[in-house]
Amino acid sequence: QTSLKIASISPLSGGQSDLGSQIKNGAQLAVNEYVAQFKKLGFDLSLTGYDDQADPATGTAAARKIAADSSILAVVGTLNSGVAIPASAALAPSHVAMVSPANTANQVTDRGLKNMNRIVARDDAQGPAGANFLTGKLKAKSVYLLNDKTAYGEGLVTEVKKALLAKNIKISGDEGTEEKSDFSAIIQKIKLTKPDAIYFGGIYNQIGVFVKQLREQGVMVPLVGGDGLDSEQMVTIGGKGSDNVYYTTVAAPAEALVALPAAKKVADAYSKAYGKDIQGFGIFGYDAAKVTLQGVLLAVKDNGNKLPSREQVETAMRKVRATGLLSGTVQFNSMGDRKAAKMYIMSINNGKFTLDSTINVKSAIN
Amino acid sequence: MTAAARPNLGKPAASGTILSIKGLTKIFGGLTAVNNVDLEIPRQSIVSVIGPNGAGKTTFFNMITGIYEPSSGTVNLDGDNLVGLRPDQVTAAGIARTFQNIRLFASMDSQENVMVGRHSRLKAGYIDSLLRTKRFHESEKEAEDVANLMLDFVGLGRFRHELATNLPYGDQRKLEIARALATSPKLVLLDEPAAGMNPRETEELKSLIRRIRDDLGVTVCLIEHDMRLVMTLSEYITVLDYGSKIAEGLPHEVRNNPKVMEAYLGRGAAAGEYGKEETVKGGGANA
Amino acid sequence: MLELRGVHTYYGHIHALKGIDAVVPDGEIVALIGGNGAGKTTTLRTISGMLRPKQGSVIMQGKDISGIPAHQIMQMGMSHVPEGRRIFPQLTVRENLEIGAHTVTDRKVIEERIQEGFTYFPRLKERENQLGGTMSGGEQQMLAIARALMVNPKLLLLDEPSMGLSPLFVEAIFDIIVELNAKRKTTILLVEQNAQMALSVAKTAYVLQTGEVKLSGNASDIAEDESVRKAYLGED
Amino acid sequence: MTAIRPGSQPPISAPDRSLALIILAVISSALLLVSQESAWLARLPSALANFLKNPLVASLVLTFFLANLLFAYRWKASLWAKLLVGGLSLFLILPWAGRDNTSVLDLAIQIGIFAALSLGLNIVVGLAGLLDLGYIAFFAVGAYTWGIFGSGQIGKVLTYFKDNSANNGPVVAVGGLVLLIVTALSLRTINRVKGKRTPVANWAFLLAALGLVIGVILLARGVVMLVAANASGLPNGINPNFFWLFLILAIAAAASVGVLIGLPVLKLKGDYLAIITLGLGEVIRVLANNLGTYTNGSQGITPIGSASVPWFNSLAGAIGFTPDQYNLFFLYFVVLIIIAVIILANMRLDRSKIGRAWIAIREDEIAAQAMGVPLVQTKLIAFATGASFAGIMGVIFAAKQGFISPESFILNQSISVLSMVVLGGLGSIPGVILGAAVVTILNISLLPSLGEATASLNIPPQVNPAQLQRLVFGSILVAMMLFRPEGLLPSVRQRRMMHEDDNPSDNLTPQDSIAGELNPENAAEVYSPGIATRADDERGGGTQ
Amino acid sequence: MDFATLAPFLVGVVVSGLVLGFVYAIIALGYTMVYGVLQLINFAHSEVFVTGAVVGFEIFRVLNGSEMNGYLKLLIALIAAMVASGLLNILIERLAYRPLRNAPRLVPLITAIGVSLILQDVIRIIEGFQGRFDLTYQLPTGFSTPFCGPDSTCPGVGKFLGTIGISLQVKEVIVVIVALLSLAALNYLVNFTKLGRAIRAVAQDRVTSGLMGIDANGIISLTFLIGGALGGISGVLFGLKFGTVNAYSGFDPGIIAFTAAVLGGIGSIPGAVLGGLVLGVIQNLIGVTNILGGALNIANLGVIDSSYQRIGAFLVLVLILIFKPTGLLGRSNVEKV
Ligand SMILES: Nc1ncnc2c1ncn2[C@@H]1O[C@H](COP(=O)(O)OP(=O)(O)OP(=O)(O)O)[C@@H](O)[C@H]1O
Ligand SMILES: Nc1ncnc2c1ncn2[C@@H]1O[C@H](COP(=O)(O)OP(=O)(O)OP(=O)(O)O)[C@@H](O)[C@H]1O
Ligand SMILES: CC(C)C[C@H](N)C(=O)O
Ligand SMILES: [Mg+2]
Ligand SMILES: [Mg+2]
Repeated sequence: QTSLKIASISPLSGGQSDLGSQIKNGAQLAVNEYVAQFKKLGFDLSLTGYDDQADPATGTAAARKIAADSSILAVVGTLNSGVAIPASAALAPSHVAMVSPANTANQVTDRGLKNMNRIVARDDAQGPAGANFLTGKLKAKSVYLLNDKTAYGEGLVTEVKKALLAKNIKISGDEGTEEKSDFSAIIQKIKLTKPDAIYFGGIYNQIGVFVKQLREQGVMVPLVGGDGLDSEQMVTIGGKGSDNVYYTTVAAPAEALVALPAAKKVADAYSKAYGKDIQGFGIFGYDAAKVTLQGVLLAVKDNGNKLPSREQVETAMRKVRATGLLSGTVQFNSMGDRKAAKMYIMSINNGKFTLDSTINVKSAIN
Repeated sequence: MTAAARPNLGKPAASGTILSIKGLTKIFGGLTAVNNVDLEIPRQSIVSVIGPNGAGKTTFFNMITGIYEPSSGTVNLDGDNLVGLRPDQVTAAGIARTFQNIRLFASMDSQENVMVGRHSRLKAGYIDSLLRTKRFHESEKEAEDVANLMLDFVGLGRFRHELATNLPYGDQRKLEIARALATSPKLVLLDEPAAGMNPRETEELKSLIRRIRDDLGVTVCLIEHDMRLVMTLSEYITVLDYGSKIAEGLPHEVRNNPKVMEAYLGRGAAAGEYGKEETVKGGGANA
Repeated sequence: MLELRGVHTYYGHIHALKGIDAVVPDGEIVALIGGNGAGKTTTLRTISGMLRPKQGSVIMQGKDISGIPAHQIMQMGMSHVPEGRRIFPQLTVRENLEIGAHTVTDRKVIEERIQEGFTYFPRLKERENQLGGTMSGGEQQMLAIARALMVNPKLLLLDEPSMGLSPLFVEAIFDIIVELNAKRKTTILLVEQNAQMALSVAKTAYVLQTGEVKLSGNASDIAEDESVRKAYLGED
Repeated sequence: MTAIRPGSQPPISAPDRSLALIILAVISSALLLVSQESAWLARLPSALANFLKNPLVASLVLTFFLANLLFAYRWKASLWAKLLVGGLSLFLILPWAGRDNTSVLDLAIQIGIFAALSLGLNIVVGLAGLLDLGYIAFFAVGAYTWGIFGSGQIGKVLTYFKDNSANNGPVVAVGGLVLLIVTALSLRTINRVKGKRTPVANWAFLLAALGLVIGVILLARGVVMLVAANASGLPNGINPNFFWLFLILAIAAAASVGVLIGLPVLKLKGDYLAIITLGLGEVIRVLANNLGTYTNGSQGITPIGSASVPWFNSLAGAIGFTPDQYNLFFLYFVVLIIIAVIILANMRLDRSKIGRAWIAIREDEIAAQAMGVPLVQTKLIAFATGASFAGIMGVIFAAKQGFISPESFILNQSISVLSMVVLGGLGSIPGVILGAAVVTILNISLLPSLGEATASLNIPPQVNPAQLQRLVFGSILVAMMLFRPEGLLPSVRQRRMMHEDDNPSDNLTPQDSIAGELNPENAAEVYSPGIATRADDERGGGTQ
Repeated sequence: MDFATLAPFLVGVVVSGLVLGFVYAIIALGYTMVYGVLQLINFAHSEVFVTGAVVGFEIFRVLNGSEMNGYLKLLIALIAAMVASGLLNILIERLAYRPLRNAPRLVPLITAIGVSLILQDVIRIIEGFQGRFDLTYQLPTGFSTPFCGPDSTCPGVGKFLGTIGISLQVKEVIVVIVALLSLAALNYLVNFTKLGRAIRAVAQDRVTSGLMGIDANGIISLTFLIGGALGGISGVLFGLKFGTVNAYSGFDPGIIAFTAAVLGGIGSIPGAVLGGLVLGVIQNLIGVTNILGGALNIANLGVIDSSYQRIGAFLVLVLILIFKPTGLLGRSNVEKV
């Protein structure tokens, strides 16, 4: 039995470990499903979870370790685009393929790395989708833009802004903040400028606190965000404040899944193994790992059922057509972006998440 | 003080005034600690500043050395105004001092302490130190030589490699003197050098101070409460009280000044108690 | 009042006291003299609990106090004017005095003693609200002594009380010492460089040299001792 | 005077451990090589191979190997044995293991980077006694200096200026130059004016300093604009061989920033300085995050080039390195050289008039000044020297990572470097290097491997070792400090001060709370670098 | 933008800055107390205060269903948090700082950092066992309602404040009142009681205070108890004001609060409060600089927005310290030479 490993990179400690562990756990479930199949081929399949603490330097160090461990053929990860970018660069020379379950920043694949793929839509789709929602359904004529000053949040808002400007919408404000607790100055400004809606590119743990304080100050206009809001915690933190909140997400909500019964099975397995309910990034961690494993299998097959080289896996990954996923079939274009990705617009009201609409995203190139 | 009143030091080359202070004043909040004091220190003399506790003596030194900025007044060292200079610039200009409360560098041994005193005189700079140029080696050697010389001079040669804080109190005072001397000063200010010394040690100190003047040619100005030391050592004495100069003159003049007796020396002090010493061992006989 | 039995004290590995035996009888003034680094200060520190002897014992009024923390020893009626005065620099003169009376609870008594201190040292009254740290050296010395008297100690340890004081005040200090001893029966252990003065007020005296008691006995005898005169009194 | 301790202790006779050293080196090298080389591992019995492959075990093996260098340094052994072990380990075994496992090289470079940072901070904190909590800013300056020019970012900057206001270039440049000269001149006059700083002089000084900064910025901007007008974009940055030049430029840049930050604040004492440096460190990071035109903001800069030396690459190729490993291999040796230079510089400065002046101001600013040590100038030199070490390593970091973003320069990094310095031994060169190595190994090898090794076990997430890194690291920090408060390899000075070489029966050890506590001299004499130059003795306002 | 809109806006900005400042101020007091006696930046204080916040959260959570009066719940939460944080602080001092009393002062600084890291994980683990990470305060009804505001119907003071453009929620008023009360109590304790004098004496010279009959260790423990209790209060106030805490929330406010303590003059109690208020207001003003720039037609100010809040505050700190090197209310540390 030759040992064959895939790895995950995601934050397992620190403030975002909740999302990061979901990715790892989801991936583990997928690996568990495939162990038998690999065993038949003579491989001992396993997953190693690396922690990036949501920090680029730590993520890169993990990537270097992975690069050095020749039994690791591919990587599922990361959560944060800011980490994915340097980590994939560190893996590129060793041809370790990466499949991202969560990274939306354009730069992740725009650099043209051969090893970097993702199964989620890009921010240049997510941004316009958010913008369309703002002007369409919400009929906003003026929007206040906020971001969290990270690669993800700021990148996303840049896209939203571009789209809004193209529609001649008034930008009431556009600023970033790293603050996690106190938003009084920003809220005063919002009260002064009276926008029709707010767009906040960032993550739930910050936006939840923000929106709660916002509502307490009597500002009830809708708030729209990106996939960073995709966590039940958003409601826990924001409480009633998270009503009238909408977000675009790339990780599918349960009701939008193509394979509902399968999803149920995965969800059950997840709660059994980890004592928690599966959420969007758990599902996408699962899917990304499945894509990865199918890519590896393809490479194995191409190599005559022998252990493939990393380069072979890298090539196979780009051309794999992964099926049996919860979010539908995955195929990558030449840049590593998912050819037909979906995006979902969710709304939060009365503390409940409901699917507002689904958007199909087709990649412009092949 | 008039030139005529100045004691003749018998050293023609060394005449003139080295330090000349006019109207020096320091006000702390509402308190005038030093009030309009004038002082001239003859070159190569040993002079003293005395006065009751809190008279402003230490403050006076602090102004001269740039640690406090005077509220008004001038300080001239060989014609250069020192007011406004930083302490290190004053040192470079040629005045070194010791402190009433000993301030040695605790983690350094005696030799290093004294070498720091040489800082401003060393030619080697940053680049020299990095590249270990010839100038660097010369400077280091100079620092070390001067340090050893000064340690020997004050009699601490054997404690060269002893941590400064491990020395007994009296030796720490001597170490401070050595450190001050290493700056090659023209004038050294000693703030209560004999405090904490017993009479015997004070005797040794007395001869050390004389040697500073005689062997090194350094002018000495000291603050002291030990009247035996002051009266036998000083050529000229200035008395401060409540910040103002209340008397000045030769030791015997000051000793018999009623104002000084009342404010400072106390009853019966003048009569002879401190006087007998002077007649026995006056005028640098011990040098 | 106080007895030292074979006290050994170390600083790190420096053996500063090498078996000191001494007795301070009730109501007496005892002088401790010796050259630089002889261990006088160390002896006082060991008595007041600032240092812990490694060997031997310090007995105060029949109780072994070696190893007891300083603050407890002080509460037993001891007071220590430390070397270097150790005024609280950021407390005012009055606060320094009040803190000296930390163990006294009666506010009236405290006030009385402050006033008493002021009569000893009028300068302190003038500067009641000046920060201790900005006082001149001699002024601090006065404050340190006044502070130690705030508790009306049974046993007073004085480490070079005359240091830095003007001649006038040196006399004053010795007057105070004598007065305290006479009027209040305060037992006093006095360390002095000014050995002549110290021996003139003390009844008994100990001469320390490199951590050992070299001589002890009647103060006036010691003042006459040839070697003492030579070594400490600066007479040859 | 017998109580005075002799100046130097007679050397304690320890057995010569040359042989042990070499044997250990051989064993650990063999272990390391075997555990990294999959071909060899494959030949081992699978149980053993699996054991060696366990991340935790692998990490321990690596640690053990690196510890050899420490042994070689510390143990009493003949010089040739020390040199042999040290030399072979650094120049042969480590690169060899790195060929099989680049993360070893990565770790080694990272240790080197942090060692240099610690050495730099050691000058500021350990020697000069200035607590700097924003030290990582200088690292950032170095990293961005190369990051911007060594990547396509410079092209973007030029394009930006070409599109906006390129023709204003000459005006801006001349304006900047004039401002620069005027303010520099006024700064000089202000400095010449004798007299302590009055508020007016303070303002004037501040304005002039501000003018100076603006002048420099304008000048630089003007030059960029001038260049931009004729530029046609640089998609991949400037020629990577400028790397060498930028090593020097980064030193200059970081040192200048050090002086700029230092000038206004070095007059402050103790913790005031600490918090200000912390703040200014954040300022640099936030500026990097906000000045997107130059730094690409939160998106970070990538890819960043690195020099490559053809003959070196062919050498690497010849000994079996793959092309993707060339850069790491190359940087490893560059780091070795830089570290050697930095250590040398450090030792030379330490043992010079400057080093003495640093320690003097650390111990007693007033006395130092009175002995002729110019306070601000001496502190500035410390700041600038420390900064320059960080600056040069910033370049290496940018070249190694190929990516930099403001997130790499957060406050925690400054704190981390500080902990390396204190852990290793304030003021001790070998100490802080060891401190850097220990903390770095813990943070990027041992602690993560703990999580990786237990990844497949089913442990409740709350107590999963992978998530307990802070807890474990924190406990190690606390434990090490409690057991060795003077640091792992204390400086001679420190050791003397803390009586580390005391006889064991000494009752004044720090652990002995009553004796130690109540010993005034212990409290007073222990030097207190950083936080406040004032120790207990001074607070007492009396003699020591 | 005209004056009529700008004025109430600025009032609002300043008032919210002041409320924010009160929270910082109380945290800052915890730093200042400990710093005062040991000259130690107690890096672990941020977790001590988070502990208070967590305890407060638990109290409100447990009492959430009950009929109890909201203010009583608050009182219980405050007391519980004070006790928990105070005891924790004492424990930290005993284990991590006391053995290092005589070590160089950077050494306890590092153990403080270590303790801070340990506590972060411990808090996370404890709450993690109940499946919680971000803890959101469940406040009694009425706490989040407006106390005063432009369109509020509140009577009396609230109405008056509302008319001059101040809008506050009840909980914000609570924050201010609790902060003021603790400040007054602390100031009285430290500056006007015998105990306070002893604390200051120990702060200046531990050994000599022993000679005054003061039990320095006892006083230090007491100071940690008080500092910790203040941390507990500030934790609950933090939870009230911002709504959510987690194990890592302490770091940022901790840094700001320590900055506030330095700005005000470290060691000074009124200084810490003033520093907190000044920082709170300045942060908020810097956050709205772009609006002001717009109103004043100064285009270049437009780039200064919330992302500069923090560093703007630091730059102001630099400016102030250049002119007042010991902080706003810090007594200049006169050193007699
Ligand atoms: N920073 C200060 N603030 C307020 N008053 C001060 C300050 N420094 C000194 N003083 C006061 O000024 C006066 C002069 O002090 P100074 O130290 O010069 O006296 P001195 O003559 O050296 O006395 P001594 O012989 O006791 O050392 C004293 O009364 C002292 O209290
Ligand atoms: N803090 C200390 N650390 C190390 N050694 C010390 C310390 N304090 C004193 N010593 C040493 O202990 C010995 C006794 O010192 P001590 O201070 O008791 O002497 P002393 O008789 O009071 O002298 P002095 O007249 O100078 O005050 C001396 O050798 C001194 O060097
Ligand atoms: C969890 C998500 C907010 C991650 C985000 N989409 C990113 O690319 O960084
Ligand atoms: Mg004086
Ligand atoms: Mg003594």
